[in-house]
Amino acid sequence: MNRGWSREEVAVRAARELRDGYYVNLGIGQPTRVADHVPAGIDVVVHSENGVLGIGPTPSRQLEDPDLINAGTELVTALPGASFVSSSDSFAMIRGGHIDLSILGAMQVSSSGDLANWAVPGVAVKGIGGAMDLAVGARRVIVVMDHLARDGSVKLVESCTLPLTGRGVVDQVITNLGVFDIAQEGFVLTELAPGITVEDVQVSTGAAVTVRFPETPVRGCRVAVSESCER
Amino acid sequence: MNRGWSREEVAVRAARELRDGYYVNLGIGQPTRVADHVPAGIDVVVHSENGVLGIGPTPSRQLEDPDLINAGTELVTALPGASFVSSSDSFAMIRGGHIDLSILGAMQVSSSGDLANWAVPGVAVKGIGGAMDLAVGARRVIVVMDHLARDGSVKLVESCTLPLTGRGVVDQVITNLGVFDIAQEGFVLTELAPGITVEDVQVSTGAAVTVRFPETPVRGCRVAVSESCER
Amino acid sequence: MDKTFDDASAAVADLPDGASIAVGGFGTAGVPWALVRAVREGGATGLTMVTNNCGVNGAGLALLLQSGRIDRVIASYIGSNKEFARQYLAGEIEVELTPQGTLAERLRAGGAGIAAFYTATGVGTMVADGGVPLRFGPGGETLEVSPAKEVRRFERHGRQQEFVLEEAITTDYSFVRASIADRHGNAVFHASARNFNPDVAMAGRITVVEAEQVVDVGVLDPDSVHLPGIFVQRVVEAREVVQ
Amino acid sequence: MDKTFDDASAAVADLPDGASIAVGGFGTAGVPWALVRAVREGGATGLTMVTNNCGVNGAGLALLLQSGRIDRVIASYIGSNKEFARQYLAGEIEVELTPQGTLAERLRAGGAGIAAFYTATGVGTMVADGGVPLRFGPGGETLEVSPAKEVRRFERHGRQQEFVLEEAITTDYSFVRASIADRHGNAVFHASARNFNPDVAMAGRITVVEAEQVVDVGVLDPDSVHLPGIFVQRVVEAREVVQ
Repeated sequence: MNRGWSREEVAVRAARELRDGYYVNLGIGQPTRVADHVPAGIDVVVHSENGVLGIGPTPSRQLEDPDLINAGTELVTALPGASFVSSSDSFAMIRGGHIDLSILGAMQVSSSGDLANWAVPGVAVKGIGGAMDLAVGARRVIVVMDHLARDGSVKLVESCTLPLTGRGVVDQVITNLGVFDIAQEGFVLTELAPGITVEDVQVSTGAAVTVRFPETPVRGCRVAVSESCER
Repeated sequence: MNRGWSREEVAVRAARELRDGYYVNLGIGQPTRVADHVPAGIDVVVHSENGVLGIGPTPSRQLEDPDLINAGTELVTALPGASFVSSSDSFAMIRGGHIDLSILGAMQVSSSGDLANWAVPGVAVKGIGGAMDLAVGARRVIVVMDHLARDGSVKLVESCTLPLTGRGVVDQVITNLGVFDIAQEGFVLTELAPGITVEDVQVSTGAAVTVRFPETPVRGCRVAVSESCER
Repeated sequence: MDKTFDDASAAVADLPDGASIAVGGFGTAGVPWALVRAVREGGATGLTMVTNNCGVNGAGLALLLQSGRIDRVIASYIGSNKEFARQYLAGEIEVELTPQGTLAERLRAGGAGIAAFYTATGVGTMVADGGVPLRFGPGGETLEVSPAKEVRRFERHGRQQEFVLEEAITTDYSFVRASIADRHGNAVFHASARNFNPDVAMAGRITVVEAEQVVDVGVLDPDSVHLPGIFVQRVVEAREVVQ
Repeated sequence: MDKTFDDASAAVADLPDGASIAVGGFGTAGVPWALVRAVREGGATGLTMVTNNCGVNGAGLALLLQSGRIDRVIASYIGSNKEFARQYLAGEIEVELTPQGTLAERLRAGGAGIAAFYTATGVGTMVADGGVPLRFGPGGETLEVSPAKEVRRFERHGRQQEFVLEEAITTDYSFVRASIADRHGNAVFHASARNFNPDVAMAGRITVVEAEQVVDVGVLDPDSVHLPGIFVQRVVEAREVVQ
């Protein structure tokens, strides 16, 4: 499980998918950490479902405002250019297709881009929250997650066995083992984490994996937590 | 046509239907003038479709603001407690049933409360504007109009011949001849303008008129433009 | 026109058993603590709550749950609210889980006179296809599940897409927490404490605003009112936030 | 991030023939005069306009009508706009007359990802039953009328009522007039000049804001932004109002 990229390295790798001018929504937990690794020269606006557009870093003790939190109920700050809106307006941004990129966690992703991340039968449900809205509404959806579940079961599957959050909604998956596009032919491995082989990926994946590394090594540089990557 | 109440007296009579705390929308033209006759001690908030809640009187030359107009595109003022909203929010007030009373003009009103006030076949259409929204959305709809059309034809009818603005939406009609409730049995005459007889009303109305004057003369005082009426 | 009440208890004194109440707030921001507490101190029971997350552990709506006053909840998230999860799984309450955006839109629709709307959120999931447990039995078995909803194709941005029909929500009461309100009920929120509050306010037949500060009419800038007073029937000052 | 353009012409230079454009404004308040003028000075034709009243006599959109650049209008009101009425009755343009609240809601729905919604407005009228003339022939005969729409019963506030299905509107471009905008496109309106502008902004794939004043990011109070920059792609300063 700890092979390949660390969770922080996955966040760094996901941050390289950000483009200048993007409005992005970062899911609760690991996706939220992507904000800590925005590459230099890239200006993005971070949206939170609870009505904040333009989230900034965690405040210092003196700047804490109990009324200023993100969807994970963590205290945050607002950057210059921020705006506060109601929940219906906030979800109008999501559902109306105005969010360029949503980065979410997942329990399972299928080879046709189905996403399951809200319920496990027999286990106490955590609720739906904004996940279904983001899955369908955002222009592009990237899932960041461990390649295998804690119990060792596969999470990249032919067909989800867990209740769906959205159907055919995921565009890309970034796990500790590598980067996968969801394409016509299913999972397309485009990049491997250091020390990981195609075979490693195949045995840990519950569906066929097509391998198609980019000919030009645009993403070929090594991902490191502390350095951002030249394009 | 000039029998009974003048147009201004009709506006005064309509103003007596206002209750303290009402949110009201006054249609373009004669209904707008009802605002000039709000009885003493009655506090109402006047709404305009173009996104003004809390319209005040016409401004003096120095206070004119080209950005502050009513739905009739007349320059207005905003009273203390006013708020400005978008068109969708403004119509949420109307359509969501938050407007207590809408006072509208009409071409025809039927004995079942159908309202026709937006189109005459063969005559250039003026458009729909907010009339259909107000007709259906306001909790109470009062029509103020001349009892007969300019060509002498009846406007209170069994069944509208003109295209409808709303079906079964009118609660009360105030004309130069008197005041009519729309009830189960159709038009119910509850009050006569001075000098007008029940027969005058009946010959000018295209539907049966039930007469039911209130036993206690709550509305029995003479309507005068310059004096408000004790309840 | 003065919509102010002496205190939160007076503002909810007529709340009957079985009432439906939409409640603003997300996490601990913008929660109408005083009104919720007043309901707890009052006697009303058999309540239906419409709320994003039904309070946090040991505070707000979680206390109403604890005292057994809630029969039914429409919410998007249970999260780490242990009492909410326990009552749901033990079959003590009925829960209608709704995507968060659909919940906000259903409340706004209720307030705006829209009976129902088609959204893409939930298509291809149990939200549209039915099967989300509404009520469990005492043994943990599912007694009732959400029904299948109508799914229909519409063109959007030149592309055919499926949408599911969701119905509006209106409530008997709505509870709102604002930063400042005037005596007409015009209200202003601060930062992310706005959240569901304006949507909730529109959906209620009797909307009660508790504000940190109540000011005279004319103090608020008409361009900066977040919630116009037309959506508000009662106002109460609740300066301290006692969760 | 800087969404500003040098002037209105630069901001609409890529507008193609046949584009659809939603335009804010009501009467003479909040009308994006500079952008409309830039379209007139540009070459685009065969346009579809979504607008409450299609300009006033001899100004704004009425001038675009006059120069024969508009094929189709979705509007609520013709009123005393003589050129609009003339072209409609002469069959030079197609007009879809829509109740004003339905028009605003259709634009908001388009921007909010709602495909369609049920409203009571228009039930029992030609708006729901069909028959509103869309296009007249040269001899004044009606060539095409609006279709009948689906009517369905829903319960609202405990009462069964009929509602008509209305579809959302999205457009290729949207034109907005604001009082102040920053370089991210966050905008603030003044008084009744807000009107359709926020709704229009949400519905456009490319939304252009002309503002009386463009300010740096950070100047506007986040609690007081009426139109968040996420709905805005281009910003241009248009200080003078030249109708």
